[in-house]
Amino acid sequence: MSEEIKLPDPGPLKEAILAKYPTKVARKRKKSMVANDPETRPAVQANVRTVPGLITQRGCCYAGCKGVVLGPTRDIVNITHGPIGCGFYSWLTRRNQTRPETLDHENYMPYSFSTDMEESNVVFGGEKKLKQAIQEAYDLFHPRGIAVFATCPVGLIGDDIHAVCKEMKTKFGDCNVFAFSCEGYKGVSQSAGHHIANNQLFKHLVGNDDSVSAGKFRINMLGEYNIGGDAFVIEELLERCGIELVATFSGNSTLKQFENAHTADLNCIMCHRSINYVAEMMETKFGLPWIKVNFIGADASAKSLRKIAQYFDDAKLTEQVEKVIAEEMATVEKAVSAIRPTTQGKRAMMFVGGSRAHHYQELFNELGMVTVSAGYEFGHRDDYEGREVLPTIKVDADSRNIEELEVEADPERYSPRKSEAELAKLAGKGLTFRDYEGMMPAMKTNALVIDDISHYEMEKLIEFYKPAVFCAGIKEKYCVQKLGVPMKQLHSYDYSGPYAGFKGAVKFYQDIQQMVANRMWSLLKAPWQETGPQLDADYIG
Amino acid sequence: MSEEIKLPDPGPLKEAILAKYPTKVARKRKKSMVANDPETRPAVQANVRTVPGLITQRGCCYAGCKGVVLGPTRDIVNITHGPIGCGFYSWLTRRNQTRPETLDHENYMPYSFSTDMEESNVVFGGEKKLKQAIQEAYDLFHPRGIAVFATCPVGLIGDDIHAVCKEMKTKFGDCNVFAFSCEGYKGVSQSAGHHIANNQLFKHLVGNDDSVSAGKFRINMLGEYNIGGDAFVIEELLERCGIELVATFSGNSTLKQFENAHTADLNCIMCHRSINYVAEMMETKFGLPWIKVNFIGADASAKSLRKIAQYFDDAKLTEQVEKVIAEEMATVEKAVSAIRPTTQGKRAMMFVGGSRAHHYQELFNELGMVTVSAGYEFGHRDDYEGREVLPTIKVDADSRNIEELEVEADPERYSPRKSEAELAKLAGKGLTFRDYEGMMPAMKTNALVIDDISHYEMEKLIEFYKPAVFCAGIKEKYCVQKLGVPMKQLHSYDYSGPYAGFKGAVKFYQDIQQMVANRMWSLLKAPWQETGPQLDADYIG
Amino acid sequence: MLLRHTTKTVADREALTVNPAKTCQPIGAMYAALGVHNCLPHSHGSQGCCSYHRSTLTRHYKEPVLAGTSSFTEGSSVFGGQANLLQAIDTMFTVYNPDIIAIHSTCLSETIGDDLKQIITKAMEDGKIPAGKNVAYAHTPSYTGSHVTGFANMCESFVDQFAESSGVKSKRINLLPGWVEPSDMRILKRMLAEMGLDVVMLPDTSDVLDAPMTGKGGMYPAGGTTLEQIRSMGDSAFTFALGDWASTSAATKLNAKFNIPVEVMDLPIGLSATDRFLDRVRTVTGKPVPASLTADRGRLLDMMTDMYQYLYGKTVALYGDPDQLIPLTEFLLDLNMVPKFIVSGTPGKKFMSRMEQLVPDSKFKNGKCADMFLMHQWIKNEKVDLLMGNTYGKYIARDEDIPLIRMGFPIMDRVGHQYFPTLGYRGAMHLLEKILSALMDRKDRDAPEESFELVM
Amino acid sequence: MLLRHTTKTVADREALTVNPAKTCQPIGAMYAALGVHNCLPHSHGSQGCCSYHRSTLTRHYKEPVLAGTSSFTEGSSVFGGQANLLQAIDTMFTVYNPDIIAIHSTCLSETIGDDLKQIITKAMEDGKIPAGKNVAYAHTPSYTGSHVTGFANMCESFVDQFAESSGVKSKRINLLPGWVEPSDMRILKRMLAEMGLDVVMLPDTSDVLDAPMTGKGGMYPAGGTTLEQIRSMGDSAFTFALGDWASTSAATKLNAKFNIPVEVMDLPIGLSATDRFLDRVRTVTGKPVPASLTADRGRLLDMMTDMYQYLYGKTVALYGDPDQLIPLTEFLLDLNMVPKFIVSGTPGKKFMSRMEQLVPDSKFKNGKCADMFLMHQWIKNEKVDLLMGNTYGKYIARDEDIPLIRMGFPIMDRVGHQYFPTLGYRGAMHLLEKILSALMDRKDRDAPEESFELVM
Repeated sequence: MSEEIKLPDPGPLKEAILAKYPTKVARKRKKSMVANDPETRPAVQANVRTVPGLITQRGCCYAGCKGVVLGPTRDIVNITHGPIGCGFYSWLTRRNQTRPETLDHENYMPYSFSTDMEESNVVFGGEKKLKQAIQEAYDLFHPRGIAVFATCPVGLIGDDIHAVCKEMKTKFGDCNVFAFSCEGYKGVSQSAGHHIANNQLFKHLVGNDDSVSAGKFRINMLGEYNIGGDAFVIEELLERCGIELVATFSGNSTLKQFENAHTADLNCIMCHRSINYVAEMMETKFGLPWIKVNFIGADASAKSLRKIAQYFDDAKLTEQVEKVIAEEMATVEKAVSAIRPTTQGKRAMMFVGGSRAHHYQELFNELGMVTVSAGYEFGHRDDYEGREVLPTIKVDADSRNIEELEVEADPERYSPRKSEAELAKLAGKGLTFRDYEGMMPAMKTNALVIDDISHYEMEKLIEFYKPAVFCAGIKEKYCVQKLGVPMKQLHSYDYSGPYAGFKGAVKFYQDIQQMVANRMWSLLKAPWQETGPQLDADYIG
Repeated sequence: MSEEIKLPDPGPLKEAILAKYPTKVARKRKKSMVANDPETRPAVQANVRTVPGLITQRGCCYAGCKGVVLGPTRDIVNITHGPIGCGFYSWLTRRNQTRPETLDHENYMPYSFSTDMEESNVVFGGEKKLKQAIQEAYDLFHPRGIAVFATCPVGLIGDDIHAVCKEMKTKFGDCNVFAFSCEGYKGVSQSAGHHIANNQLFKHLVGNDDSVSAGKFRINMLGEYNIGGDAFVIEELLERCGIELVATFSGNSTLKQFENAHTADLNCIMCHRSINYVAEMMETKFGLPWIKVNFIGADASAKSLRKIAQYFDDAKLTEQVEKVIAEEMATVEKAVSAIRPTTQGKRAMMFVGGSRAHHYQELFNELGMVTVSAGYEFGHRDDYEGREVLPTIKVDADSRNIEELEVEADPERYSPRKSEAELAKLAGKGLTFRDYEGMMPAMKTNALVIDDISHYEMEKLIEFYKPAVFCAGIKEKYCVQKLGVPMKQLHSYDYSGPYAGFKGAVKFYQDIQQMVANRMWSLLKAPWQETGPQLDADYIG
Repeated sequence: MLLRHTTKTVADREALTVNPAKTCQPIGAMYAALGVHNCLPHSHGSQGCCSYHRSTLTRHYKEPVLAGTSSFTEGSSVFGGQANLLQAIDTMFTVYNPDIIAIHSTCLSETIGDDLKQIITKAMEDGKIPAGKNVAYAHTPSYTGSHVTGFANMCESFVDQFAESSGVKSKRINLLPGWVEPSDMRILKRMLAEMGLDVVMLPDTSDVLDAPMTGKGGMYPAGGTTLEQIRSMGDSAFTFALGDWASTSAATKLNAKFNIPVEVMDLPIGLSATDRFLDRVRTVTGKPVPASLTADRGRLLDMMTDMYQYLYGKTVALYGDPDQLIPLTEFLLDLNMVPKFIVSGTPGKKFMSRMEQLVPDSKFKNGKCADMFLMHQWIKNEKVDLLMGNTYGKYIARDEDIPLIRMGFPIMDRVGHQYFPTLGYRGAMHLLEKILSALMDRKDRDAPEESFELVM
Repeated sequence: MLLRHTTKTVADREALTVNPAKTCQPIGAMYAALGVHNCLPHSHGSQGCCSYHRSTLTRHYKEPVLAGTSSFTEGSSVFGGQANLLQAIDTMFTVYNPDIIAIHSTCLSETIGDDLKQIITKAMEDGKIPAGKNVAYAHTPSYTGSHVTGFANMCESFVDQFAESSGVKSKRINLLPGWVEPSDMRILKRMLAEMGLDVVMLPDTSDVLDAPMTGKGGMYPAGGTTLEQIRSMGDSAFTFALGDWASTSAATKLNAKFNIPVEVMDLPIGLSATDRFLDRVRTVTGKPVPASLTADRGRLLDMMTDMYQYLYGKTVALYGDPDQLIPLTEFLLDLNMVPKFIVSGTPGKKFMSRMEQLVPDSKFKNGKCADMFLMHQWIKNEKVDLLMGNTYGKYIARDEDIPLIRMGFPIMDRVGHQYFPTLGYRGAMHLLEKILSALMDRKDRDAPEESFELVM
């Protein structure tokens, strides 16, 4: 689509931006700003420290762990161990929807739990208060699981939160209690928190329940957090196809799903960045392989469903999948043809997350819009350039501090779902395993790829590209709009959605149309600002 | 109650008021302002023309007819024939509640119907448009009854609305169509409209249905308009006592009730002023006597129930009535003893309607409050002094223009419910028929009785008496409050109520308590208005 | 259902108005007269007119509304109302001491053909009008036009009867604000004051119908256009007339008598209409629009762009007066909303032509039988997201489960309109806040638990 | 039920806070710094702090909220944040060119003991602070006090670090407005301007966090207290400090350094608190309260008396910050309402003593475990008619079917608080309108058809 449009060389823009920076800063930022070549995929510096003071989109390790990965699970009491702020800010702010089985089933997501650490706890240690808080939570709610999340001071004062949790777990007997050492300063972004979350999920939950349900085609969906109900759309699609969803990590999930996830036969990864670790570990320990999927975009959704069918290699499944796709695409095509005339050829930019800035290009493509620049907030090089660069990534001090679990095949439970021969055969048919191509191959030549964009760069880019729609997060929302450019949040979807699957695609098209057709943007100037100072003061003067 | 309190001589106040008026006006108003003597009941000039320009509470004939009497009947389509205003202003503004039998039963009360007379209708006559409007109403709704109300221009231009209605009634066959010549200029207040309404109800509806229901003690309640649900309270009380309510004129009523009303055995009159005509006519034509009742005030309610029981002279009924009274009075007494300490000895004034300014004194008495001054908006002398003055009232031109129906005993259906002997016996026991004592006997010596109070008089009275609560209507509401005096509307109850019966009494006590205890009235002055100009400008000056 | 007899099927009606979207002339004349300082309105007709008008205005403002009536009887209806009016004038000046009595007629006095001018002349001759006191009069037959016409007629009478030419032209601007709330009058004055203009506004009900509670009472609140100000209008340099229906006739009169140029404009409701108004004031007077107003505009626009998603495509049914409905419709369009059904009982052909231009795909009607019953029937056929209009809409709102934004006249069941304007940019922000609250409250109410939103 | 695990039985909690009614210091410091002209706030800690604070403030204001972070890594946490902060200062001045950088600390930098003053001195020595540029700093450990404390600390720092004595006393009044909205800052300035006073207000977020949409962007909006103004505060004649929690420390500092007399007062929320404030301003300055403000007062009182019956005896649960809750409770009492349950996560003993005095029969708690969970449990035991507090109350509101008046911080699901004040008489009218709407909408909703009221 939009093949005819050629993008300008971003070189001068890049130079202009860098010229403003102190030398050291310019030197560093230069490597994170790359004119795309979809063939050669030049290296994009990523997952490195943000320059202090540069005004970044990024959050912290705690946000990635408690906020992103563990947030969407409804039946765990998540206690933030620290001063009140972290627990407060991560309270219900990510729009992870959840749907308890019945009105009586657990749902702790609307709650915020915190030890509200005070000065004395910092001075004398917070373990006692943490223990007491866990006890109070247990007494109040009798949950199946209690998780503890460390905030910055916890690591520094040396609270052994894992020991506390272990003690309480043993004491309770009927409640899993576990902790995450996800102090905010760890790593360079939320990404470290994802990794830590993956590790603890794997250590404390995955594999706890070996019971196998009756479904024929049993998969897990990884890296789908049910923002705005995305996971519901995918759940419904899979069900119509006859594919059983064993566990989602972690949209609309329960503790039980994690415990049972290893019994599935395939891990499908939506957000590679946040969740590939647990997929890797599950494959190593239990033998189920993973593939990259993407349910953002109608074409991408169809492709993803076909990939799953291909994996299971079952005629009936394939037939059903095709039937579902055909049904859905009819509606999608109708919507596209109605809306595309108003969006065709317009420019989009997106700077967000660790996979969304890639996935959402699919949707803009379907609207005939061109992504002129994009980048991640907390991606790694492989998210830009593809997993083949993994071996060449230099592990720096910040990443080295994040634990890499040593995982081995489970002596009893390891069972490769496909033989090496089968996998090779599938690969021959184009179904690649353990692979992710990154955002760059899908982008145009000369599209400007920027990792960890700064506020300054964002302003300059908008001035240069004058996009029709700019995508990022809440912090950027009104900065961009104040420049007269409609802004779409791709973390929260601006409280709209779902955007996943075919139905979500249509919803997204509609939402973008509303932004482009919104007549308010034509009212920016008052008449006296349009016409300047001339007056026709006929009567008074 | 409050026997110890003596009221000041209002003579000087009256003189001060009259001094302000032009001589002719003073001469006229003097006769309408009377210091009460409950024994001698000095004559109060009433039901006479308002002095133009004096600013009166009064409305017009149309308001009394369409607004007051016919308004509360839910299954008649009431078409105002005239310019749009009259129909608009009388649309839902009187708080007559109604309770259709089911969700499917008729209720036209939330609607306003008008011929919206235009200039051409005034010039060329409005009969054609009226006929068309009746037809459209019939086609749209197929109601049981359509009533037409004349506004000022109708009489002047000579539209024969009665002929139009007769024609349409004949045409439809299944719909009673009748008209009211209630042009606004007739009479001197709403009172003329009541009379006209009574006449037409009697002519067109009363007596149409002779079927007799099974109840043993069958009465009508007249002059109860179900403001704020008063009639519901009374209905429930009567039902608990085992008394059957055949018809109410006209709160919560239907056309059918009016048609059947003459089969009852007793007419109980609440608002003597607005409804005594139809009671008189029913007695003459059908033989059922009337008594005055009052369900405003707990004692008055008890008294009224006892009167009804006395009339039927049935031991079981009497027993049941006493049981109900005893039950209700327990709650009432509890409320009174809780609230009276905050109200005891405080002053009330009320200028409203044609019976309320009397009835509500009951409730204030029960709170230990003293009515220092009162008067009606559209009462007649008998409403002040008692019906014995009727023969002495001079019928002036304005009253003479209101039709007095010639009614005779129905040759077939007249049936005196009690023999003269029985009536005499009951009278001997204190049950008086066809009688109303008026407001004056119940009021204190020197209480100032004022008919058709003017705005000026109201201001002067408030200045003189400084009442704790002033009662009148919506037009006076904020005039009074702007003087710093809490004001209670006794037409609309300030959108509260019900105030009838025992439950209503308690509600009224509570509402008055809220007015008296309302701390806002203590905040009238800003601190800088309290302390005057002195400053302690220690720092700046 | 409260309005259980309202059916989906729309039948043509020619004679029966059901649930009107207008009322009659005299109440408008009374409202206009309240906007003149120390003026006592007087209704020349039956007592009921005066009582109804005072009651309705009182319910709308929750303020004292004082006015006299000629208290017609059957006799006066036959022999004419002169005697009553003469006595009324005498009584009112004696007892209530107004500076001005502003008389309006009624259907009754118009039908019998009372000549107000002649009666007032007689009153003067009879010495019933004290020195320095004045009587104005307007003919306001209830059977033509609507309440808006009565307002316009009274305004026209004031300028016709009091405005004078001193021979020296001033730089003053006449502002005819139209039938708007005291809060709106206040914001109009404030905007033009910010532009540094010398303005006389007629009428001005601010500080009259939003008067403070003092516990002291008094017949005549502090506000209102003074007689001196009205007199000076004949010397003014220009007249801005806001609202075609409410203000054109007074403006035309000023033009005819004093040759004052006139611009009739939409009421400045919403962004675009306010833009046009201020820009025209700018070009006429040569005074720049100050930064403070441009900033208010930017704040309104900011609020709009921040919240557009809750507005986009939402459908609205509105009813009321043309002067309000036209700019309101335009504002809703600026908000990306869809004004779908629009009715006004007030006649006037321009309504249809303006609406055809603004919302060609919507249903709209004014004048005869353009009533709330019709609008409700349209809604029965196609539900809307929002209702905007006076208090009577609450019955439809409840039956059809549609949120109601109270706007227009009368509003009898809520307060705020006296105090918080809907005119100008600030007024538009108030209005927008109300619209957003209504729509977002509904969204919150109807959301399933799983998609109940913390952030919106 | 959204909050399905909230039980009626209240158990003592000592360690677990559930659904907090406060957040941490740094966000208050960031908000305060945004109220200084051309000032860029800076968070000395992990990136998450800055991101969370910016996000929360952005959601509340729907405006750009820019701030830097020291982007602590594990290394900085071990070796100290000096290097990060030095680079941040250099980068921010170079790239974003603020007049002032206002640094606040975090739990992290406080735990490791970073000495901000020393680092800034080093920055100056290293030439990282361009001539004419300034750096302010405040220690705001997240583990003491609450967001309000952070606001107070930043304010104190500004006056401590910038206010000067020129040797010549002025007649200027220092006004510390406390943590209030831009709209409130605006009305405070307006009220004192109406009194004819020369005032410097610190901070001032009007024209910063309610900035107009222009399409032109820009890092620093027009508003904010200028450095020059802050400097001048040392010469002022008097300091009014509004809100004990938010403003006492800055006022005390001004007193200590410059011997400026101080009056710490309640925020002027509601009639009585505004009365006290204006009257004290009057007696201190000798300037009479102008008629315009007295009239506003009268209008508020008029609205109150007109509508008292919908308010009388209605029970309210409220949560938020002590500076707001105390005068709000008093206002509710003036409205004849019953503030029944009151919680604040912000500690401070005065809260309990003030509440004991105002509402001895109510339940109230602040500080440790005084959270929304507790308040909700109280409500489960005894339902109230109204909830007042920030957006998080909507979950309780929905579960318990209680209308919610949004007030306090953060409000993330509605707009209006930026634009429409709750302070002063006008603000009280806004607030009262909201309360009335909520209660009356409910009355309309719940009325049986037969008692559905047209007039209210």
